[in-house]
Amino acid sequence: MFWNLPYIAVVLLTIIGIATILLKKNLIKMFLGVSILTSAVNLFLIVLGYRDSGIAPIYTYAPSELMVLPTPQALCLTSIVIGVATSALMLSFAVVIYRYYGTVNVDEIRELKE
Amino acid sequence: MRMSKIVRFCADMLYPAVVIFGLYVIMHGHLTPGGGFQGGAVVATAAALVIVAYSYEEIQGMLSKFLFQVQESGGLLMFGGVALIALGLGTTYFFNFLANSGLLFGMSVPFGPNPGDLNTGGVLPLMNIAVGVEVWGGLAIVILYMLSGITKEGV
Amino acid sequence: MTWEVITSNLPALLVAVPLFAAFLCPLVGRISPGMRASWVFGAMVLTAAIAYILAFIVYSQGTVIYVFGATTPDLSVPIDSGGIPIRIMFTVDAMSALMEIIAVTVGLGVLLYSLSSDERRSGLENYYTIFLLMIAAVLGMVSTGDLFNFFVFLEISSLASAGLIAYRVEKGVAVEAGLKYLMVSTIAGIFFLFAIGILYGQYNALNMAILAERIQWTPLDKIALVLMVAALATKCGSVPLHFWTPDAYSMAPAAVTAMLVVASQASLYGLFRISFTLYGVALSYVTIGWVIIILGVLSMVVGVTMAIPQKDIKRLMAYHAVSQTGYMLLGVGVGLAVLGDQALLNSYGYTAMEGGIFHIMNHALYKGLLFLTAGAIIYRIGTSDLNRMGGLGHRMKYTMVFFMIGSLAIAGIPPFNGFASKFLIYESVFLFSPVLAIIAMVVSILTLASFVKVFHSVFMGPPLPEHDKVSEVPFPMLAAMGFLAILVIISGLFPQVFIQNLIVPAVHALTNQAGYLGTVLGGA
Amino acid sequence: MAVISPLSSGFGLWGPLFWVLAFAIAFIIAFAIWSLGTASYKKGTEQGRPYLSGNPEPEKGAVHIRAGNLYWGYTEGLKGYYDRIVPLHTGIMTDYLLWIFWVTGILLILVVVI
Repeated sequence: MFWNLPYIAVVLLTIIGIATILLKKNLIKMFLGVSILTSAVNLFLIVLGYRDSGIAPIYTYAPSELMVLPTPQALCLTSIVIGVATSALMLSFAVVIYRYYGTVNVDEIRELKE
Repeated sequence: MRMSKIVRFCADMLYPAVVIFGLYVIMHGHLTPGGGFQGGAVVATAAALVIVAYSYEEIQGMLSKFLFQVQESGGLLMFGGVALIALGLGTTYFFNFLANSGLLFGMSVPFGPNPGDLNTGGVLPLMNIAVGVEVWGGLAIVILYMLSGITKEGV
Repeated sequence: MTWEVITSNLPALLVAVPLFAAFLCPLVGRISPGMRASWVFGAMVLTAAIAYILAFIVYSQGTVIYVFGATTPDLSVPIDSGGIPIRIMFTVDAMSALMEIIAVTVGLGVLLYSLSSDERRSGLENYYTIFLLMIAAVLGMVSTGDLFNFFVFLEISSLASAGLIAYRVEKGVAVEAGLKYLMVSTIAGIFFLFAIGILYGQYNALNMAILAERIQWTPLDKIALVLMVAALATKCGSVPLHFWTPDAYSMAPAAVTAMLVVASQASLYGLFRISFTLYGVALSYVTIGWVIIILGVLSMVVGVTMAIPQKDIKRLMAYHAVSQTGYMLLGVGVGLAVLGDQALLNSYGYTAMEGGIFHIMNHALYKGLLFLTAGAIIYRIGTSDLNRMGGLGHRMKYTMVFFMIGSLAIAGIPPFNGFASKFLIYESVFLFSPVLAIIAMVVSILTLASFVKVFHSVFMGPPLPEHDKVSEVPFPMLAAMGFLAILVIISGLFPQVFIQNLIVPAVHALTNQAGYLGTVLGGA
Repeated sequence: MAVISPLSSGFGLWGPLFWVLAFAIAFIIAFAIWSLGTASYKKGTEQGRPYLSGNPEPEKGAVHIRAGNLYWGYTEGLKGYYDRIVPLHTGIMTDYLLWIFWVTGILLILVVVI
């Protein structure tokens, strides 16, 4: 891997994700930040399993050649499935909150204070 | 919210193609990088296609939530049931009792590069079908519920 | 023959039965409400039976391993795998068995309560589906031996609890609480996944036993530990990260709140499992021990001081849940801080951990009881605002008695179980450092003060005209509260029985990392 | 007889049954002394009403001290503390997440650097 560029990509994606979550006031944009952060973690997991010039771990293609590790890909798939469920639930919450609060601005959704 | 005739016609044409492709991805889960979840998501987009093309009232007739709920529960039960059968055979939960047993999906995988035989993989294809059916029902219900959120305000 | 099959596959059935019941619930629910109630309660009773039998086996024969997909349940290290357990495993040792007993006991009482308190509500098929899913996730979280499996169960319990918190929309405020809970849990989950990635990248293994064996204290491991501690401290509600707790507990239905307490204690168990079994003596136990102690002391002090000026009954109790979590963190933190030298550990380390873990059990019981009584009051009056209550003692006698038992137990008044565990914590933490013990005692007094306030403003005083039609809650709710109250009294009067049989093996299972490794890697 | 044996914490002992026994004995003695008193109280008569130096008794709702103003003195006394702690609970979701990153940062410095 050329001076581990993917890990730099993971760090950048994480920073962008965290910045979007913390700086944005709109709920939907925060959810975007969360999905960026999830994709950063997924990328991190996939890149961990990479072996130099390894092929995709599909057994019937070439069982003898060097293969990339399959476990992180399974972890990443489960993480994507959980990401789908989380974002579906979050977006449904945003729809209901918009109907009752009339706003999706995070500063105005503070009925529950101290 | 009813789309024009052209869009509705194309949606009708595309619907079977998308469903077949999704089922293909589900069925070949143990050979290609597809599988239950991805195939189920592809098929759920077919449901989304119909929802976008037609108005809310027409969809109530076509796609019934109860049917998708039965589909979702059925898929999950099949997934757990197949794992429970392994318990009945005296081995542990999720044991792959069909692999290399010559029964359904029981062929052994030939060594060396080959296109891959659908009839291998033991319990895995059954699991993929179960997850595919469940995700199809689940995601369709999610879209329908989210859709019902919009129409209440008559957008 | 079937009895051996069941007993040999108990850990799998422990999670499979509630999942099956959850999936079938929507279909069974369409037949008739009575059918659904009996279906849900039957599933819970079956899960409880499985959990009690499994706990009995674990306490009599030691740690139970269950490998999913292997030919025999305890084949943890397959012959051709070169000494690495490749499959997902459930490792149920004494500590997990204790947490399972707590989760299932509170689950039984809470489900019985919720069957009658939510009868008139709508959308009950999905409500009980998510409820059973949450119980299955908590049981899985507590008994799994695989790190990634713990993350998956953590996410399932977060999603299920967020759905349950926001179940009754109530002008959008409950949905706001659910959204906050879900957002915080997702971020905590992502932190945890990062830590799993770091550990997997270094040691190419996900099983806790293999990781524990290979872990050295490299800088990357430190980062992984910090991420995991931050994620799990958020999920269990220790102070600097506790802000979601009052919102989520006050807006969720009463039955769900009692179950949420157990869910956050499961992530507390996760925090202890990672710091004791995964890292064990490999981590610099003094710093991490003191980190957990500081989290505990902060939780105690801020939790109780925030609780006193509260006006909403469930919000006040939520802050008390935060402060009681501080006791558990303090107790087990002291145990961790002296994990290295055996002399100190024997003198007061074990006692501190016994106090902390016994407090987890007691807290689950009396906090569940208190939330159910708060739910009963709201069930009858409709509002949870303390300023509009008064003189309920005249008509809701049983609820008042249960509330008294719960509040005396939480304040640590002698005959009840709160005192037994706090007594252990005071005595041992005093030996560790007297200031902490004094803070713990002051916090107990403030807890008593705030519950006297609640008792006065809710039950005492003349019967108010606007509450004259209030009557006692229906019988199943009283039965559920009675069930928890009896357990609170029993564990208060006979603490030695609980300590000797349940807590001491759990403490030794937690601190004995070599034993855990031996059973898992020793393998069949 | 492990059931009744007291709980030892290496420093002190705690036997709840003995405590309950002592409490019961004290209660019986107190009850005996109490029952020696003259039972001249008759329900529902002039004795039952509070004596407010002749003023009419206010209606039931006003008499009951509400929860809000209980412990007023205590919260007033710790005014300095409460003015700092209570505004920390802002109720805005972004602040909740900010706290998570704060604690992670502090822990990172504590564990990794030191």
